Amino acid sequence: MLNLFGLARIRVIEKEIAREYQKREMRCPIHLSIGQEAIPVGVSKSLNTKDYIVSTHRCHAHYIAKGGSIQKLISELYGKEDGACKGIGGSMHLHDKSINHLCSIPIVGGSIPIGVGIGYALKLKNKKNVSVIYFGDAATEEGVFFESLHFAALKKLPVIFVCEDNKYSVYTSINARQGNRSLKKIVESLNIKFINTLNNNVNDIEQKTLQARSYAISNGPVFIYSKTYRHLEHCGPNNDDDLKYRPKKEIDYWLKRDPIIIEIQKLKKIKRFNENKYLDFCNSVRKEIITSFVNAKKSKPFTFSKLSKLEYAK
Amino acid sequence: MLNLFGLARIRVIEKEIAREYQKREMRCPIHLSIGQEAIPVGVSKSLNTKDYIVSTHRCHAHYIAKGGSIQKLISELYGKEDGACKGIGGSMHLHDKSINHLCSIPIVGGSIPIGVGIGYALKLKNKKNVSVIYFGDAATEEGVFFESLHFAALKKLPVIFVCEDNKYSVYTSINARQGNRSLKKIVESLNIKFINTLNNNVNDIEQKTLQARSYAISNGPVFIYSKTYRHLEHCGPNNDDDLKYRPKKEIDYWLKRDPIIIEIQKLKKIKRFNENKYLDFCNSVRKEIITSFVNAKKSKPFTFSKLSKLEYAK
Amino acid sequence: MPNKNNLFTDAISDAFVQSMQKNKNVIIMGEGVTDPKGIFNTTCEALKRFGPQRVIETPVSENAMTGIQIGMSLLGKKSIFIHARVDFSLLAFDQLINNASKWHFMYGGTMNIPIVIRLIIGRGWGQGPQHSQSLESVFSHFPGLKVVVPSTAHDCKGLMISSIFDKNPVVFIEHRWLHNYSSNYSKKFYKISLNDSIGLKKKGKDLTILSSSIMLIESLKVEKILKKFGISLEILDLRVLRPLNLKKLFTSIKKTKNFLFVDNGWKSFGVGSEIFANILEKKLILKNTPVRLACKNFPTPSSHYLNKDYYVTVKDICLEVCKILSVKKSTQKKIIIQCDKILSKVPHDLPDLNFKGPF
Amino acid sequence: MPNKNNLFTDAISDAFVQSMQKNKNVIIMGEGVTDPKGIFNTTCEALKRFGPQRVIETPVSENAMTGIQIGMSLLGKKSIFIHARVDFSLLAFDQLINNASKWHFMYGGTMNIPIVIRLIIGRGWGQGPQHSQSLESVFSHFPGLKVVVPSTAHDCKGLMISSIFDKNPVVFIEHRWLHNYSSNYSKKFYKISLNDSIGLKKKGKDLTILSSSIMLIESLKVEKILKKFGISLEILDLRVLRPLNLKKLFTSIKKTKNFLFVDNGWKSFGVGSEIFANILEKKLILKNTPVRLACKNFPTPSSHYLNKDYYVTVKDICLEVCKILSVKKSTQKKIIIQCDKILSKVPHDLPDLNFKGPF
Ligand SMILES: Cc1ncc(C[n+]2csc(CCOP(=O)(O)OP(=O)(O)O)c2C)c(N)n1
Ligand SMILES: Cc1ncc(C[n+]2csc(CCOP(=O)(O)OP(=O)(O)O)c2C)c(N)n1
Ligand SMILES: [Mg+2]
Ligand SMILES: [Mg+2]
Repeated sequence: MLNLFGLARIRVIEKEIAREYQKREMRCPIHLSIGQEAIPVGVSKSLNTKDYIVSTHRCHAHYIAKGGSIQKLISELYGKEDGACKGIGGSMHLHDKSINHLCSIPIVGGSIPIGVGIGYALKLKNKKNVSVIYFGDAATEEGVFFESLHFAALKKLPVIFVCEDNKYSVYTSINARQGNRSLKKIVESLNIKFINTLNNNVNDIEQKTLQARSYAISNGPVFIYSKTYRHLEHCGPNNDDDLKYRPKKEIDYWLKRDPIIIEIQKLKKIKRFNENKYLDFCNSVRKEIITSFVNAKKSKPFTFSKLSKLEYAK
Repeated sequence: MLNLFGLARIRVIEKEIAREYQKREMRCPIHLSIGQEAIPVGVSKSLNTKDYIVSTHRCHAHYIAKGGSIQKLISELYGKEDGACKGIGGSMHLHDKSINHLCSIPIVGGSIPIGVGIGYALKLKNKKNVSVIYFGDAATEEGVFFESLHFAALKKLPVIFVCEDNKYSVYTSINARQGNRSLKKIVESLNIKFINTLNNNVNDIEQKTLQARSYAISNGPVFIYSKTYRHLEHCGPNNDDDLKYRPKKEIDYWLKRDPIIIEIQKLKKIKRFNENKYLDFCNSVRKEIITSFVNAKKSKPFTFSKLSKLEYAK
Repeated sequence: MPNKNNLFTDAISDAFVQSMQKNKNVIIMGEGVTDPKGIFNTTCEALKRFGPQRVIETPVSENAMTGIQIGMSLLGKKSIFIHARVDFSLLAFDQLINNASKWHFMYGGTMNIPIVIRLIIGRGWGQGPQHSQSLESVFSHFPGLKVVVPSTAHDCKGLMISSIFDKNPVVFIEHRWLHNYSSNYSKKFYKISLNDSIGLKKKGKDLTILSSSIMLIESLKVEKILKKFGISLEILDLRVLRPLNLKKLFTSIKKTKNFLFVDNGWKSFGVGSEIFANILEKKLILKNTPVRLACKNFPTPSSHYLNKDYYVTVKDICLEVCKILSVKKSTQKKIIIQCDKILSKVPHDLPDLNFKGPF
Repeated sequence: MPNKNNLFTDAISDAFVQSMQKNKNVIIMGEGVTDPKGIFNTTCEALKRFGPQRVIETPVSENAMTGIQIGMSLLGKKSIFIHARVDFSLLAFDQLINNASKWHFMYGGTMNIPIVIRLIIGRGWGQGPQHSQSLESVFSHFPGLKVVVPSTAHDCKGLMISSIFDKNPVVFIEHRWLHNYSSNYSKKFYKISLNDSIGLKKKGKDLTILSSSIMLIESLKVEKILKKFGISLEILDLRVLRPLNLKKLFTSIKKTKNFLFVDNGWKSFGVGSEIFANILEKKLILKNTPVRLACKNFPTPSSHYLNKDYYVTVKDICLEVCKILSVKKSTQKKIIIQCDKILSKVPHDLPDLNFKGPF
């Protein structure tokens, strides 16, 4: 049930954040990953702890799956000193150096070249690690996406590009933005190995990332593509299906293919699903996160007067 | 001999510019097109006069082939008021609205989205014309190249992208910059029709652009790719083969495939080459351009005091 | 007309709809312009009336889209491209600065680029360092650009219409916090000249405050507060930064002999720098040293604890005025109480209590 | 050591080679850094010694390359990325401004970005509007960046070494016309602090000139000319624009009580604006109105006829000093003759007679 636990851990945390957020004490934008957990869980399981990741505005799941500190995450949302960025960055800049999650950047496409740079440094230093770059479907429209893939391929860098295609950029469907182009062909045209994965299937994603990882270290960049779906609104804790920008049929289709449901079905099929254990696990996560809320509320904010000292590193 | 004349016209003008440039009276950078004439000649022959073109720092040939005023070109190089930009833009900003050559931009890749915008306006206005975008091999490394192709394909715009691959970006070989990626695949992956042409072969380029033109008007963007070679230095009137950044073998190969030599050989084969007529033609162009030099030298510079009025259009 | 509420956003919507009605070449482009929220409800009405051929959804490709705007303008299309945050426009600086700003000049006056780049300054609810930059001083450095920073619905509509029909590239910067302010504006089609940099918003005699956008609104609040204490402020709205015309400022300073500039962004190499340089060159005689009030000199912190003191507040402005005018301590105390009362009404990281997002 | 000529470019080359020797994480990247001309012969020696693994040719992809620099720096690589013209860096503003400048701050001080962006200002031989921008005031607006604008070989080397070993992103802007100037500099490895904004280049008593880069060199020429006429100038070199430390300027102005700023770029919202604002705030007492001399307020025209009067010349500076100090007309005439003599020696669109390009 390890994979299921991985998924559930993120799901419970995100749901608790959504619930707690309503109190308006976490006063920063949040881009929740509910529905999209399979990818970071699958990817992270196949990584070495010393592998690097970079992420986007929608960074919670990447951070949690890699093992980022929950307290630092929650305290960051509350804007406190013990947050990942001392409260300065907010929800969209999660990182945890201790697990080599180096940055999250909410400028679409902004972290892609940074991940490539990490890959380049790894290669120059002869390290047998990879740099994993998470991004959404919209990021593949930015020029810097193209430039970054081009450079990674040119230098054969140990980089894994992970595209989480949830079909939307805010409220805008991928069709309106990309028509019927094939991302696979684009990636392959740049001499980058393209790997499609089964939707929201942790196991498949894990297996393929494992292959991708060793391929990347010995041969150069790989692109993991995964379709997925977010359950809630683009930014915020609520459901926004009343806005009708996503067809009801489509929503229903994907809710049925919720990664957790898929995983539970799989486990049930092989008679490995232990409901009590699962509920216990969820409860334990719930407790952990609720403790984090409590701690975060008690934590102090960073001192304003010290901020100007952070303009420059000394 | 029409094609040959087209080539020779550019060649003679460029050579005369190179010769005259040594006097240091044309005081601006020049990026000559000697060796690369086949593409603009072939492309322009297949265009309607109302079709649009945009160009780069290496814009002389595009401008001349489309029918741009020679006097305006030369006067621009001399920095005079009757130049294309009144002397303000210089050699790298040639344009002639009367022939729908709307701009040349020396920022690599800079004119590509502009040409796409022209194509979009044509489409919105239901005009049956195309927008032709000339650029070099290095421009295909810029993010804006990717973004622009993507948008042109999305909106199925009547745009012809013309890539003149002369293998170098200043002194840097395409291999150092692009490795072994396939531009054809990149273009096709974006749902854009890719057409390769025979190196420096006007006739082939003309035929293919003709097809491309009608395809672009009814179906959307086309990409014409053409290998070619510049004979002189990147910027300036001289040969710089002493710098040895290009292999001797490569230079020899391409000098043998000079578009003018190819065209003369072709004409000779079918017994249509009339040497006297050719030399007469070259002489007449020489006279024309020498007259342009004389006129340009006599022309006045634009008035400095009027420049500040040009900050804004009124 | 969708301006029954007279919101700032209604004024923008109105400007769009009326301009599009007037001229069929006017179009709107941007990421999200056709979505259900329609850029804070400013493009919805235009979309409803003119359809997706004239309110055009675009891919997330900022630099190309700006170049495409330029190309379209060469064939007569007048487009407004919208960036939901100023910060995103940094991706388009090549096309905006290298091309659009210089075009008319570098082609010898043979062409011109009538485009609008509409930018929104983010603030509050943890927007943080990459979603709240206020870069009007940067744009204002470039010859060929016009830079508009409206603060009231009335000005906004008239300036937007002027921007759309201007022959030059106009950077139109509005502050997210102005969106829900309502103020009267005419339902007619009207223009406000872009040559009229400064609007006189309040007459006064003790001290001149010059500011733009949301800071102008804050300054107007200050004027009201201080009036009660016998301090008379003249409030000037710096609504066009380029071309810059400071005549009204000079006249005002000659009268009040005291000056405070309130900036939306950073002080150094900022808008106030240029204003102060002009004052020095004009040899204006001031009774007291003028002051530039601005955001603190670092990126915007996300945490509401930390950005509370990052932005200039009515209290900061009041205190600075008191300092300049050497207002008695006892009066200052009373003023502070007033300010604190006002500030306590709405959390500092929200423009108003109705503000729910999208953030 | 390749500094037998003590050229400005030799100083840069030296700084590179010695820094790369000192620390194996130092690398150079850019378009053309490995080509036969090696960015005006500043990277050739480094390439010869350290090879293409540390002097790295890159595709023409400015924005990604800047992001890649940032990423590499997170793993300890200290890279210098070179843009052959300032103008090309506009393509990289997203990474440079949104990311590099804010990184240390927005990640709560947990990381830092030790990178150098080396930019070259083009001028002359028809460079024109898109190859000659001088945007130091724009960079200087952003918290988190350091901005260095050296003018002599000695300063250049020391400042470059400091920039390379600084823990923050440094924008290092050099002027193309300085390249062939030679002046003594030490062959040792030495640093000049980036906190030391201003260098005192000449002591004087009648008037203070502050300027940077090539305009500092022109100001030094002016000092020599005017000395002969009994006018004593104090010349200050503004070599670091951010962090800005104007103490030496204030001291100097307190002494001379006259001030002239000479800019490399445009006046409005430019470097001089910030300087003037500081002077006004400092309440310095000036005998005469200070002046900002700058390029004319439009993009650079390509034509040599037209850019002749676009840039500030020694003559412009001399005349402005004369105006400020009310120098007698008869003396002014003599000064003009001197200036014209100097200006006639080299065509105005060339830095010197040896200048042959690449342009
Ligand atoms: C350069 C830039 N342009 C626009 C935005 C506004 N924006 C924020 S998130 C977002 C959508 C991104 O979509 P995608 O990359 O698919 O990620 P998702 O939110 O679906 O996970 C956009 C357009 C931005 N942050 N940065
Ligand atoms: C954005 C940008 N980066 C770098 C340069 C410097 N530069 C001028 S021309 C050139 C080479 C362009 O090569 P290519 O596009 O192949 O055209 P070619 O000169 O070969 O015709 C470069 C890199 C530039 N002008 N603009
Ligand atoms: Mg998405
Ligand atoms: Mg080339």
